[in-house]
Amino acid sequence: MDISQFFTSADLFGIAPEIILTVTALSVLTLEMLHVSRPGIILMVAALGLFLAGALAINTSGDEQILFGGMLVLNRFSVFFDFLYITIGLLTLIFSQGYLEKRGSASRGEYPALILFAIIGMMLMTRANDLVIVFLGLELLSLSLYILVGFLRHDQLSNESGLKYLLLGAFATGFFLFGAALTYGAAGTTNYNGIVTAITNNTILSDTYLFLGIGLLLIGFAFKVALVPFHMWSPDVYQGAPTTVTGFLCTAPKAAGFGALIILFNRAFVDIHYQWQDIFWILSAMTMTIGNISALIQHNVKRMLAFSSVSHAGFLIMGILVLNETSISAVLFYLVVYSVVNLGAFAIVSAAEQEERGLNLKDYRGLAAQHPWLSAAMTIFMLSLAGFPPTAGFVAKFGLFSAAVSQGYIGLVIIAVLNTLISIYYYLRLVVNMYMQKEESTLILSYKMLAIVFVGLIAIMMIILGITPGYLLEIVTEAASTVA
Amino acid sequence: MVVPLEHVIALSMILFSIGVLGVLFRRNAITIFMSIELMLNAVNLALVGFSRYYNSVDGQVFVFLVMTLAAAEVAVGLAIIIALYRNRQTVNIDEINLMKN
Amino acid sequence: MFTSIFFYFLASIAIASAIFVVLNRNAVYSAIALVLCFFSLAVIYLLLEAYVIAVLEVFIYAGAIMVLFLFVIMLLNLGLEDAFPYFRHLQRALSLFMVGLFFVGIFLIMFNEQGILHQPGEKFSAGDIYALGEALFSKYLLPFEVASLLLLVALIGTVYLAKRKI
Amino acid sequence: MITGNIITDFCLLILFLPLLAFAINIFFGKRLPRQGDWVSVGSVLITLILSLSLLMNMFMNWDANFSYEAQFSWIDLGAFKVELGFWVDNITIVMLAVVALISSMTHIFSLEYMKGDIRYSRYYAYLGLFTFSMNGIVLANNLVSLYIFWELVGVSSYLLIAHWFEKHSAADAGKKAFLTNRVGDIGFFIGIMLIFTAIGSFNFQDVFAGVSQGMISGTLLTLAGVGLFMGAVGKSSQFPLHIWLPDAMEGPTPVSALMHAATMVAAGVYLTVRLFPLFSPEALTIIAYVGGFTALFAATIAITQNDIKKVLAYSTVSQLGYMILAVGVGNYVAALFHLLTHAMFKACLFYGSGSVIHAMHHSLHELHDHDTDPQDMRNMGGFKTKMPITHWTMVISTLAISGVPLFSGFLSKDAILAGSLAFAQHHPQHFLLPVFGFGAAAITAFYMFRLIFMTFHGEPKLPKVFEGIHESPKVMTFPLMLLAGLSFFIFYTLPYFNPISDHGWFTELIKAGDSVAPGNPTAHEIYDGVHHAHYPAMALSLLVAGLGIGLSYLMYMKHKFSAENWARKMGFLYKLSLNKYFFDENYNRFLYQPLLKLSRAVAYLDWDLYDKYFINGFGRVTNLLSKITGRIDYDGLDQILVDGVGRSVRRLGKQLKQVQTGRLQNYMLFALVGLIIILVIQTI
Repeated sequence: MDISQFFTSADLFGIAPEIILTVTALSVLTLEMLHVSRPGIILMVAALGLFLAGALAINTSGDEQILFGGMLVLNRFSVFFDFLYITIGLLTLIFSQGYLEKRGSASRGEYPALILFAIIGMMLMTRANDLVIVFLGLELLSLSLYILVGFLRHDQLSNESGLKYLLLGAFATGFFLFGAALTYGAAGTTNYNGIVTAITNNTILSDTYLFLGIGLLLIGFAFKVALVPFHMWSPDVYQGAPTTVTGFLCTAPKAAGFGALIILFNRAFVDIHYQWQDIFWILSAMTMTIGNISALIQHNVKRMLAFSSVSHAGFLIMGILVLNETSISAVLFYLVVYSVVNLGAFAIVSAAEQEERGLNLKDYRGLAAQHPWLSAAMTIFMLSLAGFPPTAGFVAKFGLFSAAVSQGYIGLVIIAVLNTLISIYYYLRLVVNMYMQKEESTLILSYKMLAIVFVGLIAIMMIILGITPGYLLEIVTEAASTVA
Repeated sequence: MVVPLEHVIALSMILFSIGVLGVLFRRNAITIFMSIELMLNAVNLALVGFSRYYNSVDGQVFVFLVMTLAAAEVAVGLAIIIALYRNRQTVNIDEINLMKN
Repeated sequence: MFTSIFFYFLASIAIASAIFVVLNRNAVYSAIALVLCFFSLAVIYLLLEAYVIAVLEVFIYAGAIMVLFLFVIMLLNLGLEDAFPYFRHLQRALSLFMVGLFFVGIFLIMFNEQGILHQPGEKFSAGDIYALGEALFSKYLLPFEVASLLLLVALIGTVYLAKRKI
Repeated sequence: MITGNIITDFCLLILFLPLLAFAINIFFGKRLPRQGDWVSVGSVLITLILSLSLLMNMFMNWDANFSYEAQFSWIDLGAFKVELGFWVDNITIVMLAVVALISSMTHIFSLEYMKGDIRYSRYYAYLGLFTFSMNGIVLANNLVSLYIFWELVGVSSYLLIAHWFEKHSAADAGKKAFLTNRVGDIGFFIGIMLIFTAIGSFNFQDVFAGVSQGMISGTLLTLAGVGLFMGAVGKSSQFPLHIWLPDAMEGPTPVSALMHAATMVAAGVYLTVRLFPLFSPEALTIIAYVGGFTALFAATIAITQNDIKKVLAYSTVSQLGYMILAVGVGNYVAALFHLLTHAMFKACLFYGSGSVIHAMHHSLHELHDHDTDPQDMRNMGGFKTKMPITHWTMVISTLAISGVPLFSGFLSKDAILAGSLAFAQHHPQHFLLPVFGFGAAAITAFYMFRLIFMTFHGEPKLPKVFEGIHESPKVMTFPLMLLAGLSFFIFYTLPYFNPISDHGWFTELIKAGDSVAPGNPTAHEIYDGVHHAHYPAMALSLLVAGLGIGLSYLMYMKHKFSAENWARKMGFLYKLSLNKYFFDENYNRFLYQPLLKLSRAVAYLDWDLYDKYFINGFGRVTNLLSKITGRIDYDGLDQILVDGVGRSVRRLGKQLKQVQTGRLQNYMLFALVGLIIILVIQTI
């Protein structure tokens, strides 16, 4: 047996970012063990690892590379996602500074380590060219998240969220695995290229297996990215999780889930994608509508953002419904904007959160008078989420809608536009509470300077991207062109 | 002589459905967990059946990985259950609902 | 002939014990029934000539995972589940109905298309430790390594969450 | 002579100077001397100079076909490309001048009016944002940037209307304006998307070219046109989305003037004028009817209002209806003409009312009277002697709005009425349109003079308050005089001096273009029709204006008829009008409340409905079923033998307490149902 068929030094270079991140995570844990656990040091080490991983990831972004005998595929698409994850991870770590202490738990090295592991899992998901790798990446991500959600060991809400997320996640994993098994049964292989070959050559064992397999795989993803009616865990889990983790939870897995879905349907099932368009249509319409309408009546900011993120998943599914180069690049753009904005918003929420306060919309009354800059940033985030010009959110929504319109999904786009209208209402409710209420705010915001600097940077970036989106658009178009 | 592939898959599906039923039926978080294990085992059975049919090792490697996952998930799950039990003195899923609209 | 009869026999044991797991009120009995189910599955794997998997099934599931379950059940000193309150029957009825629908549906789709059954080949060469080992360290090297990360995460999480004092 | 790149530079400056002022004031306003008002005033005055020089340039060129376009690429996704840019022609230049003029007047007027406001610098910042977005709409050369600035106008109007958000009514009015506008914007967006799907470009010129090539036609074109028009319905406050404009009076009065005269509401008319070539005949008919009906409908409401600003608000709605009507009948140059003249006299009227309210306010303040409404005309009367400048300027602009010869309104209104008359002559089935127009003209003359008589003439109703009334300071009267001056016909007919013909620089420089949509008459045909209808229309409009003024004079000056008596006689109609035809109430009952209920219902689905109603309600019905399943639950034997009946009783008691929420297994069940539905759909 010739081992070089499966493993060469090139493969090792290919997964260098993952290796670096693993080493970083282990060093963080070692530092924790040695009681060198000053938060600043740990953050620095983790950030260093993330930067290094990013540098190595860009280093590998030449032509398309196939690693480990077809297990991984590296291209601009996967590199784009690598960067997205690294950015999300870095921002989460920065915004988490001081949060755990505030919630009565010591700052622990496990926290950054688990985030790093989650990033590895996500990277694998979008680099995968094999169902086995997607499965492992997904589980690595999910396991880390279960622990992160339940990270406040002495907080009942956090425990409960952890358990709910774990049980539902495991339930979904069961469906996902059954789907993977049936797909394997249908095609005789778990490799995407193999599946494509089997479908085009019609050497499928039985169409039924394939059909059930795709359906169940889809359900597994639908759980992870919270599509209606598989979304019901998300408000509960988002509410109970530590707020900084919630920020991570509503951005990273969504990005990875959609990235993996795009690859799956654009590579493995590309020939039968059209059969599933009705399902995507329905999922999209239901998800955005129910997510938005439920968000309307929330009073808890975290729950509101949870339902809002459900509705955003509905918009994103439009991109997978259309699935051409334009729509994929629109999805990528949307994901960047959505992730960064949500992280910023949750950073502000986590700064405002206190014992028994700071999570209700009413608590934000009159905040603008006390913290004009933070409120301005929050306003920009909300406008961006609502898709309001001239923020980046508008460009994102616009690109997605026009991609759908150009393929003739006018009905769906009308639903989407109506939903955007509804969403304005609840996003602006927070803004109105901050600006247009007389009451003196009694919230005492606790934050680190670094976090505030980054919140400001995100806000400025959203405006700049809304006015001149060209640079990011170029990147996403290039990334999308490698898979489309 | 071995049984036809479809019979193995049928058994796997039956076990899977029973597992789903258990998840929906039980009130005790631990037994819910056990039902999830049952679902995973059903998947394993299907994978082994397919592997046998195709005369390839891929399915079995998959099983191997699923087992790893099952072990890991159980460990984390039980740890969360223990943490919860410490704070709440219950593992009854009906009582674990502080969060609702 | 003998193997197929043996298969159906084991299958019925597996199903029966699985039903027992789901319906029994006592968590300890459930766990033991589950072990029985796993054992019968292990034997089915043997019949399918997947020897390594059969052994792993016993070692990991029956040996490690179920022991862990029993251990936690004992630790938490769980009694019987409470009597089911009246209204939960509806959830149950509905669940039963839905799962039944799911099951019957899948069954129908799966077998309506072709009456033919796929008979596996007589010889199976991939069930032994050599084949599996070789695959794990060549083609599946990366998944194997990632699996180790999975276990590492589980380790970290378990220690962090369950240790009384950290 | 200004050409080429210099125009681009001018446009960029005109566009971004107010934005700069906004940025400076929002962030540093409070720390600057005088709270930064000079930044805003300075920047807007520069834009005024720039746009006036463009206007002068237009006069010097005297070229009716002048057109200039500059663009750059904004979004480039390969297949999907959006280019932004400016399109400058004579229409743009006139609009820029109007916006800059009214905006500068508002800035100056506010110096005194808003003095001492707690959010003084923020107010000026928002004014800058408003001006910026309006200029953006005017300069846009494509649908996307038009839409973006369209939304920005919505936001800034929200901010300005809700400026005094401590008042609940102001905050609500802001919200209402914003949300109502969004309803129109949906149609607008859908229209844009329809056009993009068919033609593949957002650029106006490309779109017109595409329409003329027949890339989009028939029903689809009509739908797209109606969709685009819906945006105008929202912004220009046409029936049935007119509800927000009167409430928007809650904002500071200078803002009302800005919004009603030159920016916000003009945007909708400007949009229909700009996009006129692509409207199909059916769409134009709809537009004409909406406009005509709004003109009459709003006028009938204005008759009974007692709040001085409400009267002006409904008169704005009505006048906007005129403009839309003009677009609908194809005479869109007249619409633009009326937009121009209306901007001047309506701004003057608003500043005048602001001046009156300002005076009332101060007088009441000195009397420590906080209960009397300073905006209610029933508390005024006889201010003529105390506020001569305000009085005379308002009289001039009232004469203009009523369509009296020698004033600007006469010319533009006459052109519109002639257009509708000509249209009805060609299409007798649409005889209602001129009826709407002339009816509204009569009523307008009536209620505008009612306003003048009630405010400035007769006996003072509250002598004590009357004592304290003073003429407003120069900063406030200067804009009044300037705008009143601009209400004379002469500024619009130069270089000619014929007071009864609208022939002048405007009609010479702004020529109607042909519609590119199939089935519409050419510009020449429309012009001919209007020309023929000119004198009959003039005679009629003079007659109805005279009627309205005369009736008003008799009723409110001479008291020959008692207004109260009439109101009593027409009880039902009076009530309808006074309560604005109950539109708000009905919208609340039939639109807003159901939506709220729907959202609650959906939220219920997530937790309560399932637990509470589904389980409990159905629980009773399916008691039997549940008993059966209870038996096979576990140890059937155990249950029957040991527990028997006792358990069933206990169960019932527990059930009542068991209404819990947040259950995991409900979620899972829902997911399972979803899965089954997906599989079923996919199998079928």
